Amino acid sequence: MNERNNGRRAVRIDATGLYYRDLNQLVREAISGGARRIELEGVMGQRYIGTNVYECPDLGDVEIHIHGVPGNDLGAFLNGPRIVVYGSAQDGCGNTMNAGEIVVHGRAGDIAGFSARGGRILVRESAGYRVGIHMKEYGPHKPVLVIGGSTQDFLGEYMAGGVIIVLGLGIDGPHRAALVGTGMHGGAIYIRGEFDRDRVGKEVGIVDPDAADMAEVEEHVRAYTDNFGGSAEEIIAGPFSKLYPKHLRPYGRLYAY
Amino acid sequence: MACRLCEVGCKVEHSEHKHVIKSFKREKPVARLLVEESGPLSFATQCRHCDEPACMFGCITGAITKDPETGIVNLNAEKCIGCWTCILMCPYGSITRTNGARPTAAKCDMCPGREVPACVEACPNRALVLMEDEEPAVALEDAA
Amino acid sequence: MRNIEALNNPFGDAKVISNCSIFGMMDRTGRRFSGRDISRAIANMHDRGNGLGGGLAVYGIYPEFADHYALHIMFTSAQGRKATEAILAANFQISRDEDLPTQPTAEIVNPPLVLRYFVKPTHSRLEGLSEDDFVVRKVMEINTSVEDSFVFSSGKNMGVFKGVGFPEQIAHYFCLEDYEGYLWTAHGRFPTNSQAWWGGAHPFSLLDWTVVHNGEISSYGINRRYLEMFGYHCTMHTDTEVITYAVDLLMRKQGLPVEIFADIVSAKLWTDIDRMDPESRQLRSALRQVYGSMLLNGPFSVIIAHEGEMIGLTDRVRLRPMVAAAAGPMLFLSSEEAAIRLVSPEVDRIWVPQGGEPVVGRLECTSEAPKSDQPLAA
Amino acid sequence: MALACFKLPEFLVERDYDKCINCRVCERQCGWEVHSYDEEVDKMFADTEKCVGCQRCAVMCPTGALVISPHPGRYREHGNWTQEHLRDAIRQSETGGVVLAGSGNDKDYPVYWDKLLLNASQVTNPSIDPLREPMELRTYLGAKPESIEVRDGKLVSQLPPQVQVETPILFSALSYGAISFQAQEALARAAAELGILYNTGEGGLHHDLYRYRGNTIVQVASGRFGVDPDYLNAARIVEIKIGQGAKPGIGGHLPGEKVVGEVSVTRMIPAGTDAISPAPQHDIYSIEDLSMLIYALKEATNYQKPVSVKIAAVHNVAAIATGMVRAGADIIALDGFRGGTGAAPKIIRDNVGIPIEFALAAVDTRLRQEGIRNRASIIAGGGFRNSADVIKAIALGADAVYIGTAALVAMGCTLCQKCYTGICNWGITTQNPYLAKRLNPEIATERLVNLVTGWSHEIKEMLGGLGVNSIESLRGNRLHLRGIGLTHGELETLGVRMVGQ
Repeated sequence: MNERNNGRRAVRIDATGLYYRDLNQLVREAISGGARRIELEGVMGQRYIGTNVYECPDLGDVEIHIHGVPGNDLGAFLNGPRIVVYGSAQDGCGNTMNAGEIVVHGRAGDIAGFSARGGRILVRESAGYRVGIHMKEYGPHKPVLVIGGSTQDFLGEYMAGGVIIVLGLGIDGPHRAALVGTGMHGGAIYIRGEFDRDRVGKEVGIVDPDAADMAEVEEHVRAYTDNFGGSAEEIIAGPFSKLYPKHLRPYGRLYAY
Repeated sequence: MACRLCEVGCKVEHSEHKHVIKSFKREKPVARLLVEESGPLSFATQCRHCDEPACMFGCITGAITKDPETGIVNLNAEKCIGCWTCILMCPYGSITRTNGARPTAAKCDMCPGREVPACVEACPNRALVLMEDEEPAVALEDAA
Repeated sequence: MRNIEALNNPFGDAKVISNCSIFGMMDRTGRRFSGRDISRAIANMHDRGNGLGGGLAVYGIYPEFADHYALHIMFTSAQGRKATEAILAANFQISRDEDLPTQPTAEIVNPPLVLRYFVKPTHSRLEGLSEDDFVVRKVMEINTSVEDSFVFSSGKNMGVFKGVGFPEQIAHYFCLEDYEGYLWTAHGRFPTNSQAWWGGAHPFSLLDWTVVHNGEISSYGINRRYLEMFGYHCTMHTDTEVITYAVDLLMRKQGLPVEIFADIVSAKLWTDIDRMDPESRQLRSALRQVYGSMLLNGPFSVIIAHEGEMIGLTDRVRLRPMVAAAAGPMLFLSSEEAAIRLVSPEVDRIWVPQGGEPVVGRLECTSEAPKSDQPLAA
Repeated sequence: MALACFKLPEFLVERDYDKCINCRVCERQCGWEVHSYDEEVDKMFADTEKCVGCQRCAVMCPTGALVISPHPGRYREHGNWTQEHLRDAIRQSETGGVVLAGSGNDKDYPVYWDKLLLNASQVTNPSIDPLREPMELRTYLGAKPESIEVRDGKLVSQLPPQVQVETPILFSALSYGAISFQAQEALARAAAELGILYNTGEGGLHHDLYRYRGNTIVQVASGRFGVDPDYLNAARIVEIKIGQGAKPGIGGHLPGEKVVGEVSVTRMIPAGTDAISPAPQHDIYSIEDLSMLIYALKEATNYQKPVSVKIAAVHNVAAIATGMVRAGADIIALDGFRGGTGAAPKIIRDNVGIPIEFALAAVDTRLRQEGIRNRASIIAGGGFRNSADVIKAIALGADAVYIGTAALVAMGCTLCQKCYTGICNWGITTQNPYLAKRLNPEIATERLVNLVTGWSHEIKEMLGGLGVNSIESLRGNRLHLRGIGLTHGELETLGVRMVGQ
């Protein structure tokens, strides 16, 4: 069913019972056909939504709204569209994402933002293990991952660039994640609230963010509250800690030359 | 790649013994081309055999001539008196002096008698390539 | 089954490798429900398996025979059946034997003959063994020495149903929509080998203990050798079998509570142990010193079930997924959230357990919150 | 650095001063700064300790005045403590580090290619002369269906994507960053000229090489460097790298000093940072995860490209490979333990993995037993030294082979094993522009083309001798192989008969 929505062509697809390959093909055809807003109803576990559309024109204007729980690798290799999930995202959300935005009105699974090189992922609630692992940045590409709640262990492992912001909203007590930033050699992790500093990787330094840091945090916190509500001011009041890599080359001294 | 084997080749070719060890050990051969280096950048400079050779116009003894057929600019060492005017005139710095009791100016002569000049043959990396100036241009036009 | 190795491991691999999807659901009030929902849930994770193994375990299905051991046995020859039934007759009182009801479909090829027997051990044959140990011994005897027969379910008031196919196909084949139980687990298998055999599918079971497993245990070799010291025969060459025996040894025989079991197989890191209070440190250190060979090292997430209890557990660095959810009296464990949402769109809480920390659901313990969760708004 | 270095030099630099003309070519060619000229005495000297034995100076010396040989000064001989064990232990005592090495396993493990002999036709069937008669080496890589449907003389079925190569020899993964741009360009150009494929490795694809897209295999490895939709769609084949024969089970670190300039642009990471490829791909912890990535890549390329999965040859490779095929891999790339590398912990390079001969035989056999051999092509790699190795691999069951070290040798590599230092006197494994420019891509292309052309011709000759005129008649045809000096167990695993049988 096609309809006009704010001058943008909108398409509604009922995903109930559709195999992911067929669903993604429908999305691709819709976008190629000029649709700019795709509403997916009844999504339940279908993988790779947003992956196969990369050749479609003007992807920066495309929005995919997902009602239900999309499957693993949501937005893998994503290259421009905005994906909004009214539910949770499973594992591998934003895997090797290049550009675009994923907004999750729920929680995200393991390795959210794995190897992302650009774009932004906003998660209203918490996320799983190894979140933001091996995120990297280059030139204008700088991935951003905002987690409203907390994450599990290995947050930002091998992180090579980009920004991870963990807001600690609605959690009881300190963040539990262990082995945070192990192997980190680029980027920054901002954590709001208490956490056990001994459980942070040895490659990681911890400081209070400066004004420039906080300006960056604020920008993304506002994006968070714009999407999910809440008071940006309250969140920004912190307290935030900044985790940064002590070395660009964490393993420079590992070898006998 | 700045190995300067072209210089070695040139020296041997223009030596008396024409033998790489003997020439170096018995003579003090001079290369008629020079590898210029700056950081990773390097290239050999040698005579451009100009259409209007400044060296030739500057030469006070007529030792420098341009072969109308081949276009090669030659220097006759017999006629050279070592006034070094040509060295001053050459905009490429491609003329050098020989060693010995009576030094004369020396420059690239395109190795007469050889199919390819010694420097080109000595180059292990094809940085020096012998190309006829005009023919490729014609060939290119034909191709186009 | 004497030729069990040839069947399950036709190429003589050191270990049969496979990975999977898992799902478990339990009504903690003991209300019994049909297999329809779990079949849908596991089918939703179709792509995590490859159709070469599927199975389900269900608890509370045989209330009329609650005090009998329900043996589900597959036969691939008439002689096998004859030999097995001779053993049964000699050792058990058989209250009922019957074919397991099936509805054949095109997808299920070459099914073996599957029967169930409701039995009680003949007391004169126990020779001092407990009934449970006697049943284990007889199951092992059939499974390792009788040809063409395989006991794949031997608990009370529960049953395992498994075979080669996608789990939803297996559920359909065994008419599981007609059964009711208060606890169901399911498994969709992705073995690397194709010569799949019905007995090689999950759940693995011993008495009423069942295990469904996703992952591969890299410490398999030493886990197996350790268990062999205690008389277990690892005939299946799979790490799931090892986990099943580990459960049997540590929890049933040695009576260790599930939290300690978890601390053995998903042992705490030394760096964490070093930071504990002296008492905990002493305990955790002792567990690692004594049970080091039972550390299940490598990626796994398992659902272990037995009468009245369902346990979800992952390895200590959580290399395989597990999502848990509670909705009223229902507890769900799944490889993927979507499968839970499919059968229970509304949940009270949904969370991802921390690696190595068990999620436990017990009958009549509706108020008990699993201790390892991270509370998240549903 | 410790106060004293207890290491003996490995190589001896001998200079024949009667021949040395002080031209200083050696000095300029040595990135290790072994040679120097002393003006005062008008003599060249050599700092033997620095020499890595790459032979660049000896080759470039215009008078042949230099001989580089293993140093005769040795620690006391010891059957257990070889010179190498001593040297490594001393190195580690001084640094506390992991000993690195480049190139493939150099230990004296048996090479089974040398224990396999080919057949030839005599009397009962004719051998074929490839100089005058047709001899086809063309190979198609990709999954093949069980059967095809033909209606009214027309093909109805749609085949999965197939990639054509004119000879079954491909250049294996050599990433830009590990090797110089010049070297990678040469591989790309040679592949285009030969109608074969080269493999980008995990270093991204330099924008100047997009023009060779028709001959490119792009790799998706654990670091995901340079991986974006353009990159994936620039390829003929997308290869997931799980493991590498030289270092099964571990990742890699391209040191920050090699991440400079265009390398940083191509890998899409800032200059000077370590490019860390973690040991596993963090979205693959199991076989169903592999399947998930395979199909993610198929989605991202709209099912237009075969997806290859490369693994190191390890103990249970047959079971793993069947799982990979079932997970949707169109190509299985197997890399044996003699496969090369730019940098690997030496202890792993020399002790982990199994020979490609066994891995290949086991995988081909297992896939056939499972009835799924058609569902994937097999590319074998790991230390192929000549065309005989290649043809024997094809007879064992490979569709094609990957050559890496052989290609490097064509470009000048002498296996000095110092690739990890970033200093390469041959301009191959370096990003130092002064060193890299000495590899002229034009010359290197010619040499690569020559090597593969020569091998291909030899393969045609051998095929002719076997009496077949198309490579597919040899593929997996183990009856054309016989084993010599092998145990029954080895023969059985390789699936070949003994000589004379």
